[in-house]
Amino acid sequence: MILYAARRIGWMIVTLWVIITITFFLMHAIPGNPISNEQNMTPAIFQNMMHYYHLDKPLSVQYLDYLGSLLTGNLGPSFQWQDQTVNGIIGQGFPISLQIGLWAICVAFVFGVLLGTIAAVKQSGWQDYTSMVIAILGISVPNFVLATLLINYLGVQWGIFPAAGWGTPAQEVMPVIALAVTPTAYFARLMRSSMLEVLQQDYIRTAKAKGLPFVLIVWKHTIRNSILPVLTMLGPLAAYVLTGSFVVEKIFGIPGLGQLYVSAITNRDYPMILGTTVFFSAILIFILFLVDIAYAVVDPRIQLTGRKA
Amino acid sequence: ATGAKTTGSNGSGSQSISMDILTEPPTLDPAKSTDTTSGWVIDQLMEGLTYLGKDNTPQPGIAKSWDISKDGTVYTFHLRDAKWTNGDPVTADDFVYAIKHALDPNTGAQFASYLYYIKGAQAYNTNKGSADAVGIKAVDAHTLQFTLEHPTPFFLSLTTFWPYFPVDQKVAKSTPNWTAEASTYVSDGPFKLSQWQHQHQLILEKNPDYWDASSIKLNKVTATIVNDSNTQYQMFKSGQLDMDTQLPLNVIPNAIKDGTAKVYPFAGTCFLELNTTKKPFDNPDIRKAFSVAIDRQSLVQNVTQGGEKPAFAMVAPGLPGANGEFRSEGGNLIQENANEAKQLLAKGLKEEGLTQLPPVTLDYNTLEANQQIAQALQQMWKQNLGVTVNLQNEEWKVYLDKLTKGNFQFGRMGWIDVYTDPTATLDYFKSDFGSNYTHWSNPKYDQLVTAAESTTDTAKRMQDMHQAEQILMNDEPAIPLYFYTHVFTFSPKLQGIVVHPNAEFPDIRFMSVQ
Amino acid sequence: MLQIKDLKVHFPTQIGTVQAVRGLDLTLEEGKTLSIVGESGSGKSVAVQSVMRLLPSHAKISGEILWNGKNLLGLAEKQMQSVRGREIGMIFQDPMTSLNPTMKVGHQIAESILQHERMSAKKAVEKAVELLDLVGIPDPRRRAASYPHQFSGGMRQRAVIAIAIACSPRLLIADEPTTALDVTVQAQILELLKDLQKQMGMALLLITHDLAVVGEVADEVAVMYAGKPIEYGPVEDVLHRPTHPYTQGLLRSRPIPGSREPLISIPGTPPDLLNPPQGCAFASRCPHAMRICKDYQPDVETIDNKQVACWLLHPQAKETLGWNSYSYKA
Amino acid sequence: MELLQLQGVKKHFRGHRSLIRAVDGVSFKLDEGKTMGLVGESGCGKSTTGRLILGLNSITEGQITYEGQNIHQMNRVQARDYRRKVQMIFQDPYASLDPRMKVEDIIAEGIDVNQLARGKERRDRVLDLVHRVGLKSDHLSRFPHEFSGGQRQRIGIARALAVRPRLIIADEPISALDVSIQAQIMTLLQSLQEEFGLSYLFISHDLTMVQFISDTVGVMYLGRLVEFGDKDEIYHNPQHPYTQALLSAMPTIGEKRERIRLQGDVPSPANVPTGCRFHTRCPFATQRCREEEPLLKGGERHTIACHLVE
Amino acid sequence: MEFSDDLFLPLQQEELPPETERPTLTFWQDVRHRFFRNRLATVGMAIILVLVIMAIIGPYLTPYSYSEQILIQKNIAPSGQHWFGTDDLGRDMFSRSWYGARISLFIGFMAALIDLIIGVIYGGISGYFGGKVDEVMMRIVEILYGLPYLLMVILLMVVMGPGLFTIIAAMTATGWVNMARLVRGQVLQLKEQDFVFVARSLGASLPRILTRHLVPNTIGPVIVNMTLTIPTAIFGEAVLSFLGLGVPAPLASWGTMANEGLSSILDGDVWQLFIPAVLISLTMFAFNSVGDGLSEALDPKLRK
Ligand SMILES: Nc1ncnc2c1ncn2[C@@H]1O[C@H](COP(=O)(O)OP(=O)(O)OP(=O)(O)O)[C@@H](O)[C@H]1O
Ligand SMILES: Nc1ncnc2c1ncn2[C@@H]1O[C@H](COP(=O)(O)OP(=O)(O)OP(=O)(O)O)[C@@H](O)[C@H]1O
Ligand SMILES: [Mg+2]
Ligand SMILES: [Mg+2]
Repeated sequence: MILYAARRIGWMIVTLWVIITITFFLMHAIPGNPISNEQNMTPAIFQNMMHYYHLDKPLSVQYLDYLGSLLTGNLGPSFQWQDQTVNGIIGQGFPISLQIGLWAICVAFVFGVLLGTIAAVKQSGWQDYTSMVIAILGISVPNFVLATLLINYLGVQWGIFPAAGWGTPAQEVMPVIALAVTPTAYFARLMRSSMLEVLQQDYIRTAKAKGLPFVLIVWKHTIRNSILPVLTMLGPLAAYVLTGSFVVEKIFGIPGLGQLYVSAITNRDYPMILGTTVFFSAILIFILFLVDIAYAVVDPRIQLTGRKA
Repeated sequence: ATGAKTTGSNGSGSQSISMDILTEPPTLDPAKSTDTTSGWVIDQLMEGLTYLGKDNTPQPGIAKSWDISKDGTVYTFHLRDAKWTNGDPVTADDFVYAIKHALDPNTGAQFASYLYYIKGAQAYNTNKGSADAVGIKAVDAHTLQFTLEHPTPFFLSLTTFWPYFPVDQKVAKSTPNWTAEASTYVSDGPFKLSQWQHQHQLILEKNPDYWDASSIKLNKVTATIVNDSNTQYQMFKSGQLDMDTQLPLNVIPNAIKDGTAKVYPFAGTCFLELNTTKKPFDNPDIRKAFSVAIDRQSLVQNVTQGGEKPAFAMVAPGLPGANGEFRSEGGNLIQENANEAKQLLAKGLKEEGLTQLPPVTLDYNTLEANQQIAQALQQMWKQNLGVTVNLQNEEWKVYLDKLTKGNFQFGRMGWIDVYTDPTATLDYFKSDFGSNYTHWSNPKYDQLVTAAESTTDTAKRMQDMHQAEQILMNDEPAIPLYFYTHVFTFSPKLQGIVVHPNAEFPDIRFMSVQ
Repeated sequence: MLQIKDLKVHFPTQIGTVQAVRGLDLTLEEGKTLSIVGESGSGKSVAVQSVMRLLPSHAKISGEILWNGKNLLGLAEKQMQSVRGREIGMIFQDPMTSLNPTMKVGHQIAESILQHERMSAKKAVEKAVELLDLVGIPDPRRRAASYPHQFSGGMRQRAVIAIAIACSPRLLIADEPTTALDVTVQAQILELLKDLQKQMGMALLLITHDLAVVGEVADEVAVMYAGKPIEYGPVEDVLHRPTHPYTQGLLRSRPIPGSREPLISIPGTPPDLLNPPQGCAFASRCPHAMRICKDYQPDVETIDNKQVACWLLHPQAKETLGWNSYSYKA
Repeated sequence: MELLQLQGVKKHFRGHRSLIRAVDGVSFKLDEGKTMGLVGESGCGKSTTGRLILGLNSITEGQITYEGQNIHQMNRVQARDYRRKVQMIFQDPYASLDPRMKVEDIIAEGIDVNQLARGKERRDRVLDLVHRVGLKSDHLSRFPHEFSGGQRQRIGIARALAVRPRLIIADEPISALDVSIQAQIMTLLQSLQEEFGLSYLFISHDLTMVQFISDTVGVMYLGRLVEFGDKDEIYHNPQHPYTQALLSAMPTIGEKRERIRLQGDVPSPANVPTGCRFHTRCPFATQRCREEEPLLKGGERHTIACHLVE
Repeated sequence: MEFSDDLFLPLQQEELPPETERPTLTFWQDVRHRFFRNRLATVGMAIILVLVIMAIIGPYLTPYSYSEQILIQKNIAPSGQHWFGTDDLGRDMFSRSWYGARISLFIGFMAALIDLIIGVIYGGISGYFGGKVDEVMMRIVEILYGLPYLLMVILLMVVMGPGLFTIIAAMTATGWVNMARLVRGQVLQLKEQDFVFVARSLGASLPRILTRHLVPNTIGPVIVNMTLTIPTAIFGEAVLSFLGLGVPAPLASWGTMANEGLSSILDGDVWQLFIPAVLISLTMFAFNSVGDGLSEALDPKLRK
């Protein structure tokens, strides 16, 4: 187990390094630089600014400097938010994205599993059709449209929740809904199909033969066994949701990391691009690792080499 | 929608408002800030020698009075007993420190160029001179003296502009990063920064130590950062905001019509930049043909719809002229005429030895509004000139890169005057101006604008500037489309609304809650 | 104790109705062993699963299944739950898949006990350990805390048996309990079942297609073909003196240990249960088929203690063919 | 004539932090036109042995020779020929048929791969095979899922026969089938042997069938042969306690015999006991058995690996 | 009961009714049969068909072009003249919608096709070889997951210029990764199957094994994934256009239309939002339900 974790972490570092390297050269390859704007810019001032941001050094030196400071955990200053550090910005933005994301994932997980279970247990019944139509609708409505509709109806017209903004629990409700709908739908569909498969398994028949009531069978025997595919999805989805959704954050005016990531790129805020990329990739890889561990917890047959015993 | 009011103002009489400033201010450091949002925040927090009054003219600020030498090159300001929010007195040295700091090449301040009017400033900033040679001097704690390169008639206007603001040098020296957080931010203006949750909101509170505190009504201003015009509108409608500073395009016409929204001039022009070094726009006739083929009225009425004014010249309305307003003195310099357009095009083509104009490409940075304008223009040219214009949108920085490198035929640009003088616009087309992407160069024009910048004779300089604009519009390296406006809606309880033509948002120093 | 009367099970499917069981009559007495044999797909599993009412809900079941006088087919689901596991236990064919892979074995046994008996969870696990010991799993305490995949095939099958007998049922239904296992383990399991039966005095309903197994454990045997029993009676009478040509064919399909005689297989394939033949289902493969077999279903006749459904037993057949007491010589 | 010989063949799989000794030193030989039965408990390495002969896995140690030629030292042409000559019938007929191929293409795969025939000739060969294994020509355009277990097994046999092999490794060809179909398949295998002089390695745990079809029999336990010899010798004169236990467990319709009950379970091949690997379950185990591994010894017709039989 | 004696005469083979053969279904017939039994899937299929047909003929059903602006006719609600109303610039939304359908559907299909090709090859190789090759190839996949997508899109836009093909390239730049992971998983399982061993034992070459055995057997999940890729790409284009990186004007896609229509909810011209949104949703719905249907119809486990 420790060996396994060590190996994974080793790979993780290599992967991250490659990601950083590619990103570093990629961002320098695209046109535009962090300094440029439409304001008056004389060559001399441009030089001053390039010098100030150390952009006048050769790329290779900048690259090595960056790796050096990264080793000390310093992601550097932001070019775009000039008085702030990337560490500071991520430190402020991430907890917010995380908070909404965690809620969204929890909501999606609970409702997705519930919907999927109902659909599978009542296969081909009206409950099945209803759940699946809901699930497919959930996937089908673009989330910027959904977010707009939520704001307009729940927020403005009916005044149930604050239209947008951040700070109070009530303001989290609609973004969480907007963010959770798609994962909910995915979970529901996955849950349904894997649940259907599990319900056909012999051990379900064994459980019935013991005289257990059906509800108990579903609860104790099927859910755990059918949750694996959901876990598989959970990894990438969680990474996506936790790191902040640009669209949802922008529309609801939430100061999360998703928006910052996009604006870092559009502003060519080099340290910020690298910082967020490293951070996101690390989270993603780490979540994939957690999911693998979760597998082993849920299914005792799985050893942490990824092979079924 | 009562339950929805969470961050909105808490009831009447409390003199607190909430508004949306769209983006996180990139920096609140007066030396380094270059954008209108940061500029607006700094303007509320800090005060320079003068501030812009309700009538958009400089009013005594930290300087209670000033003397100008005869030749107009030496300005001596007499400071009042003002205090920083930390209790330190505001001294002439604070100004000297701030300006020299901004000019220091190692600061990398882009707006240092706006300080070049001061003697020796450019030399210092470009590593050619020393800091000591810069023409700014603290005669004593309350007397500050500027020596200029040449007479600069709008110098007083410049002193309302943040590169000229003082900083508390004690703080700046001990805490170099003092502008990063509310806790370390020290200001001398009508408001103080009481809270700054990055990317989320800034809370400005009345500065009780401000010299003119009694005239400031608002106690608290919550400036949230929600960068989506639809959302902002919804928040305004649900009462979370007391004003909407960026109305969605499609609600503007009705809002203007029913009076809920008001239109304010915004000293800026939207124009098309023509690359005069590339075919076909190296030909003035073709340039002109494209210009007169546009139906600007239809553009602002049907497309932009924000109460913008069609632009038949380059300098925006609202700027002072010889006696009244520069724009109305200058009048329209472009006559739209589809027939003339065709003739001009034919003439231009002939000069080029062509019978038909090959398709040209109009670039613009990706934004829905720009896209709409581009599409409308595309159709107008097709109809009135019979030319095919391809549209190409680029991400903002890519677009800038293209402009800088000259890889374009023509493209969209907008220019906002940072200070209230026509030169703020006319400067743009001087051959040595940093962002003149047209590469148009006209010695006569350069000379006229330079002269206007360095003479104190108002009549003369206005005349020069009108003449310069005439030249510009004759040659049309840029096709003006419309003059910007601000369309704001305010909660009816707000009073004392003043919108400066060069500011992004209303000036809250004059505002109060009923 | 258990009496099945004219049981019919139909499955409506997209391409037609599968008549899986087409009229089954069986009786099982206290403490006895009844074995059902027959070709794959002849309806054995379906028949016993309808006793437990474990068939999918779309199955159409008719007839009567009397358990100590009450008709199981008429019971409410709740009452049925108290029969399952407590009064009737069931062992399934495949030990590899009959256990929940993510639940500890001891827990799976205890679950059944908890459902039917008032007992604390701790005590139930205690009892599960005892049961594992009873079915012959070494080191039962440790094993109770293991997961199924840590068990070998034989151990898993024992665990399944432990679940089935957890509440000391009066009847144990075992659906091919040893097919998936190899001989040595198979022998152990069969022996275990016999031991348990003796100890607990329960009746055993054993499904298999291995006639040799039947010979070893059963008191009575029913041979099924295409959803019907075609020969039913005491083991000796059926296996040593088979009457029905199908039973005979089955017995001849197995080599006699040591003999080199070529096997005689039954030609052809079983009928399609979607539209079973009008007459005797075996007619097309029967070496002695008569014209009547094609069109009429044979009646059940009683000969030597057993019931056989075959036209050959009809008096007219004897006359016409001059056939007399056709019998299999081992 | 000797067709196939295995000498000290071992196959160890690298498991998760352990070495699985699936096959751990197996030696035997098989003559042309004869059938060898291979029996043993589940997981003792029977299938792996079959796979090794086919060359589907590399061997860890030892050698396999076919007609005197080491199969791992063959050149391309020889290897190709060998792949053709040795075929396998798989344990699970369904899993061994590609569910998305038509029966015709499944049977003809060997012909196509080895470019043995084309067009009409290919078709004729397939038809011939199909009839020979008792299927009909209109089955050819169907897919495996439309067949019963017995029919699928026949398709597998037809496929193996398509390339005209000389040795067929039948890995539990009947265990998935029911009794009456089993007899059909066994009869088919026998008649093919008579007609083509095929050799079989018949892997099964059905001792009765092995006795019925084999000439020689090998008994495997935990990766090793513990007894090998002529069928009659093994069945009537079993020497190894494991063989004895196995045979006594054979269910019979007739008389009831006394069974030898073995203790415990088969140890895992990842954790092979020292000494005689059977000693943990052997009722007669001595100290020597626990320490010293017995070798296969005995005469031409019967060899045993047991310290008790000296 | 008495029977006539000749009934007891031996039955001749000829007298037996000819063996009734079950109507034999080929694999695809079987799939089709099972697919169309699924009501939701059938509805989805019908919707896709209608959408495709309308994408082809829709623009010709009105006299208005998708690009012509009639500024005086802007923001007209759906009516007999403009069936889907007009947009902010007075363009006919009906014409635009079906023109957009061409673009959106084209993007969807192309993205799916390219994903399919790259994903299947990459995943197939990774899964088949396993071990170190697999490990490295999967790390590459992780790297692709980690790289800032927007940056790549901008680079693509710069290198290729904005346009349809750039968008497709952007959609596929990392889109194939999911397909590759899926195929890899399938192949990892499949290659241990006996029929692959059989093919190997017959001496089949690697390309043959890949193309004849492995790839066809992953087709079920692959098709299902494709049906999800298509709407995802359509959706992705919408998100790109939300970031201002969509198709160049005046071309319209559903994504750009929905984005442009977003604020119409504020001034009551809601059709400008709802029409493209409903079209996107409908497409997503259709493809998803078809995907579900196919996954059930193609699942070999449900087929006996
Ligand atoms: N749920 C079902 N739907 C449709 N047909 C079914 C269903 N379950 C069983 N059958 C059919 O009923 C018939 C009898 O099946 P059953 O499982 O009872 O056979 P069996 O005698 O137990 O065979 P085996 O020895 O292979 O277990 C078979 O033809 C089978 O295909
Ligand atoms: N590829 C492999 N990797 C690791 N272990 C393997 C592999 N293949 C087989 N084994 C192990 O080798 C041992 C022997 O397996 P094999 O399939 O040869 O047994 P068998 O005698 O054929 O059993 P059965 O009668 O169940 O078919 C088993 O423990 C199995 O788990
Ligand atoms: Mg069965
Ligand atoms: Mg095997």
